[in-house]
Amino acid sequence: MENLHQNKSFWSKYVFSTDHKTIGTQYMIMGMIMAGVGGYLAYVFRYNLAFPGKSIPFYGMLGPQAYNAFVTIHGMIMVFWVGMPVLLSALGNYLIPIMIGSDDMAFPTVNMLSFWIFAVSALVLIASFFVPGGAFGGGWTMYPPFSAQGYVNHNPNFFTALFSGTSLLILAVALELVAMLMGGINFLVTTINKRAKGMTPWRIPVIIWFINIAAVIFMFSVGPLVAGAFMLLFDNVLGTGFYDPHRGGDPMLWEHLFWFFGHPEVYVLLLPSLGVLAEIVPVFSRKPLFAYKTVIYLALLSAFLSVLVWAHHQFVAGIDPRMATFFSIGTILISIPFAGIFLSYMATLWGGSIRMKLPMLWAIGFIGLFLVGGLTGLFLGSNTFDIYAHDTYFVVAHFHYTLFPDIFFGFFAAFYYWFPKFTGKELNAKLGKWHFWLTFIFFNGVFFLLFFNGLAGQHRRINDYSSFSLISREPYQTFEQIATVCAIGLMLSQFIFLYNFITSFRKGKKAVKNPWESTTLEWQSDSPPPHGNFNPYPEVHRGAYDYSLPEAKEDFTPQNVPNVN
Amino acid sequence: METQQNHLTIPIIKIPQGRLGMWVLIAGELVIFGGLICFYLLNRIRYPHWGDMAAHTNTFIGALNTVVLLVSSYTVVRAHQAALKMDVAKVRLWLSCTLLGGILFLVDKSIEYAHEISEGFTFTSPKLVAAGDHVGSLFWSYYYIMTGLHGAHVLAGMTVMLIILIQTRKGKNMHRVELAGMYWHMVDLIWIFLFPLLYIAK
Amino acid sequence: MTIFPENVSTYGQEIDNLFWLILVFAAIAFFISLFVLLYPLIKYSSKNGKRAEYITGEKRKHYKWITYALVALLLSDFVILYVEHDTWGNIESVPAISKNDVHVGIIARQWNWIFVYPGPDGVLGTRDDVVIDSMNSSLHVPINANVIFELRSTDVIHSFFLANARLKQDALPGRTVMRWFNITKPGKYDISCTQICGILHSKMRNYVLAETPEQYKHFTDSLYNANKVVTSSK
Amino acid sequence: MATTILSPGIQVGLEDSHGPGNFEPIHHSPDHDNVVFADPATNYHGHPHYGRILITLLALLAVSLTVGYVFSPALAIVLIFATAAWKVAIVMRNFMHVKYEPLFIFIAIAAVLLIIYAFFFGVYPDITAVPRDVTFPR
Repeated sequence: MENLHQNKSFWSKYVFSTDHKTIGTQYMIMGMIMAGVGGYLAYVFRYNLAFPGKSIPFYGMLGPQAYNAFVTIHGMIMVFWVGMPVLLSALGNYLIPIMIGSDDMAFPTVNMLSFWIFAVSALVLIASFFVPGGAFGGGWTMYPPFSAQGYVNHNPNFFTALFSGTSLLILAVALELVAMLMGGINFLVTTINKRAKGMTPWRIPVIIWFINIAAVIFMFSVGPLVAGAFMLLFDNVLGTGFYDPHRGGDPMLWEHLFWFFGHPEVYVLLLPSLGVLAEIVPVFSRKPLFAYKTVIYLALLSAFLSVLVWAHHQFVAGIDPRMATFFSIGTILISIPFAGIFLSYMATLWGGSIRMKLPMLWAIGFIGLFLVGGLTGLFLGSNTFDIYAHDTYFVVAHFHYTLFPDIFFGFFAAFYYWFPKFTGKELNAKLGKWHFWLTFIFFNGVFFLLFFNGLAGQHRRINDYSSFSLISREPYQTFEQIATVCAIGLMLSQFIFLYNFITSFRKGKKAVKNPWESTTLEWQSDSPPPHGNFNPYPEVHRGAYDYSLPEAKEDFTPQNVPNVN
Repeated sequence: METQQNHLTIPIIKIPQGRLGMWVLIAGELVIFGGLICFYLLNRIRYPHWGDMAAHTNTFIGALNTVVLLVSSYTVVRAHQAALKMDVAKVRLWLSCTLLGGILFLVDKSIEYAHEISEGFTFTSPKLVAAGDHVGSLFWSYYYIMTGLHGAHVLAGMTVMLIILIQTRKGKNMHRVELAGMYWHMVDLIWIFLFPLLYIAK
Repeated sequence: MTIFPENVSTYGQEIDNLFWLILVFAAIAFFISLFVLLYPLIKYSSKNGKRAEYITGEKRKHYKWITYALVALLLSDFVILYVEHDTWGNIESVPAISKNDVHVGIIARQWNWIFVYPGPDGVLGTRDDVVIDSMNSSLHVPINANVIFELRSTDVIHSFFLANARLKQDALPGRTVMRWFNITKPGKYDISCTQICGILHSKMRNYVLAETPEQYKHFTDSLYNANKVVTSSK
Repeated sequence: MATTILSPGIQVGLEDSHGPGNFEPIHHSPDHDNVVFADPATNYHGHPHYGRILITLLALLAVSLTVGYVFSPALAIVLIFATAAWKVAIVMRNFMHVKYEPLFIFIAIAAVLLIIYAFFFGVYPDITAVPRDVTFPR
């Protein structure tokens, strides 16, 4: 069995690999590349917003069509090609087998196929920039009829309709969803079937629980969108009328099915990085996670509620006003489980012995920023205030305050925490601190002032505000300029991270096996873990968070330690 | 290495890996078809006119297809029964019967499609659109996308079945008979709902 | 600098007040949470050399604090819901059209707002309706009167946003939405489209011109005279 | 190559995955959490009468085809979908062997149906309450 994997060619070892660690790394690298693309798009349109009509360095002049396309694809990339692969797939692939004490995923070949479908979907997305007419420019929500005009615009040529920006975007999203579905099946089966001996449900680390709950939410909410995406594609290339009101269809149907997936998707992105926090906070406060079981029950509750809140994105779309009240109640109810989870992390800090190492810094930054994002959600969850705030920069600032900490702070926390495990090398902590503080300050610089722009009535996805007297005046234009300068600073400070990553990877100090003195199983393996992860396979004797047990001498007791003394 | 593998890991919920994966896949597929059926139902309630359109579907062929799928579900479960007894000849016999059922289903479906298309009811139904009957044309769009997606699943199930038929020639991979069977049952289940929706309720 | 643009509608103040109410709740929650997050970083730093306590949080005396916080959050949520509920009903339900009210049609198109005045008979959908279809045109409305509008779209989804009146409503093709506003101060206010709708989305701006009833009467009279329907049959 | 017993008489190799975690007979561990659900592998005894089940299904099909001619349309539709649901239940229970599976499979399938229902419930007023006549003046 084992020597099958030893002497392999470069291609089967690093490219078409079925090893979960390689696939996780592939997902992570792919996500980072796509984050670069998304960041570049953000730089271009942010520059345009601050200095409209000026030529943009490294791009040139930005027309309205290109602006719309950039805004759209930026959102698409950051959610589907950065958030999903990095948080769900990379962390899930890398961590699930090793944290439950197994050698690999349940279906390694399916796992490899999942990554390559994902890679193809990324290529299709990028290709959509280079077809005649450019990429789709109608918002990442792809509301028809705007997104269903391919057949009319390209009539009667089937192939130009198929190779238009709109159709390619729909295809790319469909492929991406298929890839993630395959990954999700793998995660669930692996977690249920391949746990080490003694790894009972209530001994599984929270991150594994959360990734699996996220996979379940994703699988159960994505179905209508998969069917609906095919219908939209047929509207585009064959001229059916599923969403065309003149043909008996209804664009409202798409809004519903998109957000029926789109809102649970937010929790799919949020839960894995909440799991990362649940690993980091106890390790660095040397204390068990506060109310471990309750945290998992709360996550299950939020998974249930997540499919009952979607229409709060449509409060002003003309839905039934009574349903709006229903969804408003659902929205404020779902704040309760997430508030509970965050409070449990904060409670973990109390009475601990806190080590302010780098991963902890990112985790605290995450909680602090997400607090702002979550509390501004109160404004938007209230359907009445949403009449005013909907589709303004208030919404933009709000969801960047939730998704940026979620995707990037969550990822960086995980990265700085598990880097010694991934590579066996130590990162440069000083550069890491610079990276954190610059990211933290610049991020606030970008988005905090935009709340005020939004409250002044500045709406989204406008490339040139000069038509609107209310918002093209001071100080809102200055706020835009501050945001743009900070955004450029934010992107530049990521190069510190890149430099740190590469130099530490190549000639960093060798890391010890368990540098953070953690209890979970992955730290009991070598760094980096060999193929098969463990030798011998561990047997689990205790929960994942046995820090500072009163009867133990050390302040951490790994999961595979049978007796404390 | 092997001794480690055998005694160190035990599944906590005792269900074989392949079957568990198949269940998760089936749950995912059911949501896709469930969503589609939801869209159809909502529009069916919205447009009573769809009843007139549904009258053009051929109930006889639909019912025949239901019988074919139910019988092939029976044959595939017999194949699974034979697989439990490691009876290679019977497994192959029953699997072939199931494949035959799949072929019958697709032939039936093609005859039906050909008939409908000759009447002018196609995916976009230009004839109806020209007559101003947009709502009726929407019915046929839904009809073709639902039956078409289902037909694609029949085809996928048949492909899997064929591969397993070849693999079981030497008695290998007998446990996969059950997995293919589960997928085939799911195809059957979806048809059980599509049949009354598209053919009977007029 | 004020946070909101000037409010000119009857229900705008309620939305502004709602904002301040939620802000109070959010600010309290924010500062308490920030304290709970940052204080232990100093108090329980490992530099103090004290060993961490073993608290699993399963005991009542530990988790009761979280329960209190969640109950407080839930209560404040429901207070917000209770306060906003009337405003929501007020904005979303259209009052019955009385004689003083103005009934107009607003049609969104790529990339312009088209205004339909009801004509001398005051009823929309009749032959004497007057359609104003030009870029940068204004919708004339009288102040202190309910303006009830039927919102439609002819091509893609648009969204009618009148920031000064705190009103936003999407225009979906295929359905007609009725909403209303009542402007209390004369002036010229931007109408903008907030749903991305194509290349000239950022140029899709028209105005609402709020006038005194006399000016409005004068405007409609001259408009209807200029667009007189010769055969006044329906 | 380790082989394990899946269910009576079936030899399962480890082709589906390398390494541990594939199925094998129960070790009753002292830890009670380990034995949450009944073991389906041992539950495959007995000979279900698949032929009889098929006849039931065909009879139900005949019922659903004929009720339309017997009862009023409203009642007929209810009966047709009731028989469809019954058929689905029979197929899942007997052919797909849900009755031998652990409870959580049943819960997962039920959750799928519940979620689809939630979607239907949320969308219903917006799609169906639109005026029936959709001809729209251009």
